[in-house]
Amino acid sequence: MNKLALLVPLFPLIGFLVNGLGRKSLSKSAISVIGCGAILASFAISVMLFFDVKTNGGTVTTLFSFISADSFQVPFAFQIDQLSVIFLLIITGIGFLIHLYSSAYMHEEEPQHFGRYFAYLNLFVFSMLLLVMGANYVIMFIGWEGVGLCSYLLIGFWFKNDNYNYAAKKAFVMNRIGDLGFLLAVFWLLFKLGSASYSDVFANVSNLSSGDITAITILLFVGAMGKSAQIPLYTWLPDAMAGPTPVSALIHAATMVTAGIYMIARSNILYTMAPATQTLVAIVGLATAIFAATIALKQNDIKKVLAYSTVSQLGYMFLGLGVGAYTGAVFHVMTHAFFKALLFLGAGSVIHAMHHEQDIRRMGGLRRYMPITHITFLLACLAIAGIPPFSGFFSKDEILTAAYTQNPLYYYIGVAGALMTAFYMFRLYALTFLGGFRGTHEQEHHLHESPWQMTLPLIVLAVLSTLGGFLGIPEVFAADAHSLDHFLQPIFAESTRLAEHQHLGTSQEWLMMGGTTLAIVIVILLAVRRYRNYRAAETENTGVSKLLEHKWYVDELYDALIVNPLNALAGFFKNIVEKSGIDGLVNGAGRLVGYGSRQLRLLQSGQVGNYILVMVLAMVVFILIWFNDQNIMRFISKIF
Amino acid sequence: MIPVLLISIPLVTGLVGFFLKEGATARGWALLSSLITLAVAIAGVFFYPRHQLNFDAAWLPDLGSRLTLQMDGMGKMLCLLTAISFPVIFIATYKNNYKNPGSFYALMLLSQAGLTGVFTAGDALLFYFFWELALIPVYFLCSLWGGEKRIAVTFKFFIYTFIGSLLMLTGILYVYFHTPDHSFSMQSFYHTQLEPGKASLAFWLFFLAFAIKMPVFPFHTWQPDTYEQSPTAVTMVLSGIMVKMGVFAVIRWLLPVFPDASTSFADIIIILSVIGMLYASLIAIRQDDIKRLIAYSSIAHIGLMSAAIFTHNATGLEGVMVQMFNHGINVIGLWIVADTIEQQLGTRKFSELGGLAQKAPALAILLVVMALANIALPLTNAFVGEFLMFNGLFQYNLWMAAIAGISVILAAAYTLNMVQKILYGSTTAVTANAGDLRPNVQWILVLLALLVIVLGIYPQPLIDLAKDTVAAVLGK
Amino acid sequence: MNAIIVSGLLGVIMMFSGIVLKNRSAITNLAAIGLLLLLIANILGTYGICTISINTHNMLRFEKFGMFFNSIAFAATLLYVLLSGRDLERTGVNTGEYYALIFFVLCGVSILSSFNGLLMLFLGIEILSIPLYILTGADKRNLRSNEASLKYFLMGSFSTGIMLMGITLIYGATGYFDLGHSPVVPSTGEQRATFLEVAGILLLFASMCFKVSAAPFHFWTPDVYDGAPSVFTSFMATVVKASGFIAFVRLFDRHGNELGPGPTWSLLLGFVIIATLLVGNITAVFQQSVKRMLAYSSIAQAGFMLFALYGNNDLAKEGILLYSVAYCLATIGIFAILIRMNDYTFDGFNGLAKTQPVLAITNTVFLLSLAGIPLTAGFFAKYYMLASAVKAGASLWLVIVAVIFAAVSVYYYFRVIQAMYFKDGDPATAPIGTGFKAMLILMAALIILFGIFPSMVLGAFYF
Amino acid sequence: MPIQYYIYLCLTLFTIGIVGVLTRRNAIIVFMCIELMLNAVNLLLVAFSKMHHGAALVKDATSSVGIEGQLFVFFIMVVAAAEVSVGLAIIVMLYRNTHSVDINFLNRLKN
Amino acid sequence: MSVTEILFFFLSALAVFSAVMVLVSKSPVHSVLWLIAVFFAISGHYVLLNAQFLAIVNLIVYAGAIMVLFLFVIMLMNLNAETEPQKHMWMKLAGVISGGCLLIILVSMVRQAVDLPGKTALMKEGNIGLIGNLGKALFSDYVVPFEITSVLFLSAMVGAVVIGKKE
Repeated sequence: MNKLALLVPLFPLIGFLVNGLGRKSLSKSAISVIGCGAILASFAISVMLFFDVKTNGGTVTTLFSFISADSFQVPFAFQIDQLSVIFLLIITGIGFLIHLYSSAYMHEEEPQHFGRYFAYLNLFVFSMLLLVMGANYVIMFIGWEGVGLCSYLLIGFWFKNDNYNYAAKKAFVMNRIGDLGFLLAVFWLLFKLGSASYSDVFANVSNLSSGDITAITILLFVGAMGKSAQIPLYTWLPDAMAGPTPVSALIHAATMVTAGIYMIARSNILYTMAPATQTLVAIVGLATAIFAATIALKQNDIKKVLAYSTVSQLGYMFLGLGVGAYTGAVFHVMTHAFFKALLFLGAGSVIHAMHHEQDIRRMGGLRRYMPITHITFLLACLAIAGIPPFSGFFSKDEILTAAYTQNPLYYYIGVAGALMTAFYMFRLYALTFLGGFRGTHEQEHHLHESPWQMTLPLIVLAVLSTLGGFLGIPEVFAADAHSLDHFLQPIFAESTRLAEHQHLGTSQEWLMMGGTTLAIVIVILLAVRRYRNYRAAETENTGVSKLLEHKWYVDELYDALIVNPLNALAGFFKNIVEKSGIDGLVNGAGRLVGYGSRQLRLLQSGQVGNYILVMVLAMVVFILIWFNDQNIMRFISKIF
Repeated sequence: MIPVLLISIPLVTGLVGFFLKEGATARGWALLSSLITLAVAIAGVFFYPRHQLNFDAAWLPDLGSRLTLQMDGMGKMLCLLTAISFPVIFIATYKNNYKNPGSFYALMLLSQAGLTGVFTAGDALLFYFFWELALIPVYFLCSLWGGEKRIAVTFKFFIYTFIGSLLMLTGILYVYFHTPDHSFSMQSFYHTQLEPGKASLAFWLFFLAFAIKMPVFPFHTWQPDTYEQSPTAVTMVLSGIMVKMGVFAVIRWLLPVFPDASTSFADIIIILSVIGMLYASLIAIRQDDIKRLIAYSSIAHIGLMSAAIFTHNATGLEGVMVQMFNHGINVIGLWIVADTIEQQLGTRKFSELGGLAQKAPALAILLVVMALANIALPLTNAFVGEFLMFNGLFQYNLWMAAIAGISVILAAAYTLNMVQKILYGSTTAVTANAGDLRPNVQWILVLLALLVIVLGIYPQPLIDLAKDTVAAVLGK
Repeated sequence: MNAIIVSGLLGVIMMFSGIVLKNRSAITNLAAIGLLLLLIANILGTYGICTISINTHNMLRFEKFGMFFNSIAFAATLLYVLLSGRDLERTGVNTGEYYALIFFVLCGVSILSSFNGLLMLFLGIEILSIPLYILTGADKRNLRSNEASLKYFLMGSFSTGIMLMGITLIYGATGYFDLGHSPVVPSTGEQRATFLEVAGILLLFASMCFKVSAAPFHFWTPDVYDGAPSVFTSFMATVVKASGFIAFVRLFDRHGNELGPGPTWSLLLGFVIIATLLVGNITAVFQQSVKRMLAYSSIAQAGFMLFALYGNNDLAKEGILLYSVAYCLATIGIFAILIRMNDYTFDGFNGLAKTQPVLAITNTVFLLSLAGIPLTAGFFAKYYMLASAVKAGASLWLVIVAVIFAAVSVYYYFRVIQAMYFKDGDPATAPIGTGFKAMLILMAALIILFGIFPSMVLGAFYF
Repeated sequence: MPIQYYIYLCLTLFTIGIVGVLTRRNAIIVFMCIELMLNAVNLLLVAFSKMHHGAALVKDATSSVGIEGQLFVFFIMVVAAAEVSVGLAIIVMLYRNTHSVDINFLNRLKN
Repeated sequence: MSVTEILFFFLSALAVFSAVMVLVSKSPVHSVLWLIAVFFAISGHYVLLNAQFLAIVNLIVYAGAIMVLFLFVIMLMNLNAETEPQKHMWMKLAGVISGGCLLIILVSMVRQAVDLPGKTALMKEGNIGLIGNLGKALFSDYVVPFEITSVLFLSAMVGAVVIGKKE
């Protein structure tokens, strides 16, 4: 089976090359067949790998020695184990669906750009597969940066629009900030352990001091913050919605942004041994969850709402990681992948139908025109809101329960976030699908359900969103029914052994679940009621609403605090320091010579008398030097 | 014999080149010469036994200087880089018309001879000779075929570097008189013990020359102007190979000769280098000119190299050497793109460019690949070098690595800025009628891009080449 | 002795040649043949063949060093006559007399390269100087030439007075005029027993500084070099100056004496060297006339040659010879080209590379050599100077200052190169023959040859 | 006579010569002052010669030590005569062209 | 105080006074005459030092030939006091001061010289200054420089011809 693993990234790579090089000659259908087929093939092999892992456990395949430097070795190796295979399935599975969806969604593009799009998408899958399959942090980093690149390329896919390009650049640069942290962590590991391979690192954790571990984990977490859009590095993600919607679904919801979760889950032993970092992770996650949720409450762009929702959900996952619920976090990654991909695809379907209108205030009543989209979207909303028995309920509940055992405060804040989630999701739902149509007449005329390539993925994902939760049935429902937990057990066993896990009483757990669910239902009803028959308000928002609508002015704050000062500094360097300062000194030396030249020339007065006078004085000076040599020497030696 | 051939082929063909009047003949002659050199270099690096790579003959017996040429791993790598670069440059600029083509190509070949000499010299005086031999043709090239402000700018460049090399000569002299056997040979220099105070003075004399050449902040101000004003073929030589002379020289002639001084001054130099990285990166962000941007970007990259050298860390040094090769490839690729744009559109200003991705997709893709290499994206060649260098820097000092790392972020910012301003957005008046790459340029860029990626995926051969030099340098 | 006698005789012959030969170029040819004879005679003398031997009563001492320098000086003069002979003929009617004076100067050169006592030094310097006063004023109608001549004469006589006072004080202190007895090597500061001698040495030193135009005794140089007819400036700035240095070096040679150059001596010389380099290089930067720039550059070169005194060891002696060769070749070449230019300003050279590529390329080689760029003889010349200083334990700072000034010198030398190559213009030149070009190419080739294999010159010195 | 007396006298004369060179503008007078300097040197040489001679006589009554000093003076006089002929010729030449012997007007060559 | 001393001081005073007068005389002719007076005083010193040959040569060559030459030139140019404008005052001052500095510093060196006190110049006695002895030395040991001075004279002669000859 080892060799099989190689095929998983190989297919997307081939797809990338073929589509990239042949984008001018291949027809659109050929391109989509190649693009989708490559991912489908990967998916098929991933499934085979899954079963293989299930029976035989994880394996490591070394391809060749990537870097063999003086003090360390970095093999180019893949590790297929329980954790990575789960991610493989998510990536290739959902990836395939989104590819399929894209083949219709992007059909208006010219063949050349169509080919480019699929090439990028395949390249993305390839990078993402590298990220999760890598057997060491360096390979993970390669994938890590690779997905960043693809994200950049895809956000700026419509490169004629400068705003999109800025968004793309912002995404890349902010990711790089995180990447720096990641890189430093890798250096730290290499420095201390001489290896970055998971097996070596985790086996030798005991050789690291607790300070080292804390630092490494924090640095890794910085990397995760960037990639997974956590405070303070989250602002790129909403802007990344500039890309085509399937891209948002694939990259900025289902896969890439969960790379941070994967990385921390992968390094769970390190984190478990660094409680301080864990607390940090939990707090940042929770803060992000709440913060993004508040912003999502007041967004009017359909994709922006989903984007902040993603940020918020990612926050939950980090909360889960922070409280040691690694399985829960991975579980939530999975369910979130289902329903968030579904939401985005649904949104894409809507946007497609609305001819690239994204403002939900100008939608409404779409359920009549787009039944499949409507139903699937509703299911997804229920899933994300956490209504049992939809998938989101299970995963979110697992995280929150774990959070309660750590600190009840986490739980309460988390629940507050969940309520907000329910509210804004159903606000979105109500504004889009309920009530009457608020767009232009022309738009109304063109409203239609999407083609099968788009609806099929919606349906599949809807099924997954609805039923996916049953992979992880909590203990209280049925003992030993958490199949995901069992599957992942080898990965987290060490952490589980190290960490003391309290268990809540069954009744308390029931109570919490019931209470929360009830509250969520009430919130949903409120939201639907309030926004069902929405009329655009003339008055501007004020107070907190305005603050929320403007995303707490964080972008502006960053501009004022970091971007602008840096730009000003750069300008100062460029125009003042470089020109007048350093180059000024260099040229000044030249000018000094010139000045000296003009002055010294005056000594050459042309008068014999003056010449001889200087000669006479020089002789006097010679004699004086002769008699004061020691003083002069002393003076000179003082100078130098 | 190989190094002798590597030097003498361009030298002789260069001298012949002065008498060629026809543009096509001169071009063909130069290309032929450089291709033969490349063949010899490849043969030498990969196929010949070690003793073929060394050469020793009497030169100035009464001065203690011999005509010693040698190729160790680093020498091989840089000779190979030089040998690859020149045909690449010639092909990429094949269509550029120069007045006095014979002299142009002749001077180019002479500078190649000088550069190869620098990389192979095993004798300090010989090293100094080649060091200047490489400089003087470049001075004439820049001054004769450069931009509007060429005379003043290249003159500044010349005097600046000349001061540096004279100071180095002083240092060489000083060390020479303290060698046990009064010899200029590298081995004698390596085995010289100097008293600490004098050693530090001599160290700075050497370092200043190298720092100006590399250039290390704050000795860099000649560089953007010179790059901007030089004809692009020369700029490629300057930034692709010539700056490596400085880096090379530090590794070959500074660290092993002044082990103590270079340890004790490591902090200062690393701090300067790191400041330079950030400083140059920040300036690059605000540039509106492709050439100047690449120039500042190059300063930042070189800053990392010089910082990594002075960590005295084997990993870092390996990284530096790998990066010397890789940076050469990448920056030449970037210059080719810059030259194409300038030749085609007559401007280098970002404010006048835009939307080239629509008009010139091939250029767009290749520029993006080169740009990604410039920001050291993994699986491009630059990543490996930077990874190793940062690693070395990290082992030296965590905070230095962290601060230097900021330049990685800034690099992404300015490089993508460049990509965006050139390729994306809507077309402007200048770019509305732009065409795509000419075939010769395109194929050369494809070749470079392939090198970028292949060396990014499988860098081990380069690292292996570096190993013996590292051992020799740090082994003293 | 050959050199002294033959040059004196040739001088007399040239004196009368004007009467016999009416064709001026015939006189030039005669002079060239004479110089060749002189060169041969000297080389023979060097190897002890066909030597006229006269009991000089220890007044003169013939060593390989001096004899070899004679050969260099004669060869340089020969090149000079071959290159600039035609221009010399145009300077005035007295062609034969000019050549006679040149031969008398060479006689002085030969004396200075072999003097063994202050009396012969004094006589040699006078024989060297008096013809030069006249040659400087050779362009009689030209006020600049007149002025230069008078300035040179007055200041030269003054410095003679200083020198004589110095010699007298040394004599008073030691009772001898010759180097064998008189410890003319300056003693260290601690040995202050012979203050009289110290004063004498310092005065002697000052006057020698004057002769080699070391600052601050250099003031005559720019004015005289500028005012004199260019043909004679070329000769003065090269052969004469180099022989001044040979005399200087021989005078202050260690000479088997146990008293080495002490710290005080180094200090004093250091000041003079730095001042000379400063004045020469810095003032040259802003000159508008190439000729005047060359005058300042000769001061700057003197600053470097003074390192031979500073080093005062084998390297220094070898170096000063090499320096003479390099400097004479380059300067004679540049002046030969300059004389053919109608406009002596830098702008006058604009675009020379297009109209006269051979002149431009050879001129470039000469300038590069003066600037001390490797692969030219000038590099090794400077190299030896610095090396001798470092070997003698000079403070590195002094050497650093020197190399920084060497870099400054690049500025003004390269201005000429820039004018020739990078600027457009149509420089007017006097007609230029093939022979002239061939000579220039020969000289440029020699410079490069010596730049790659300096041992060729020095080997001849040793064997 | 104590030798210092001669030294002081000659240095004084020498300095007066120098001061003359520095303060006068007439080229001929300047030249004359230089001659004065030479004469001061001559006198000092003779005095030294007699000093050394006197010292040598104590040891050897037939000594001719010191004669070289007087011969040197002879050579100085010879050279001075030659110099004067050339110098005056130059001055006359200048006078013919400019009708002045004022060295302060000699400033066509400067800077 | 012996006669020699009196003569010495008298001649010294005369020499210095005349030398100063050379400087301060307005008329060039006066300067020449004062200079001749200096030469006479110096010749007197030579006589005192028993250097008779030099005393005579000094008178013949300097006072007789050279100074006459000067006089001729001055007469030829018809120079008089009014034709020479005075130098600037500060220039004169600078000249005097720097000359004075040189004198002071040289004198101070002489005064510090430890080996000088006690040394005297032999007056009247000693016969090295006699023409016979000088001649013998000149034509034996000093024949080479003597011959070489001929080159000097030749060049001076050629020079005078070159300069003086009308073109």
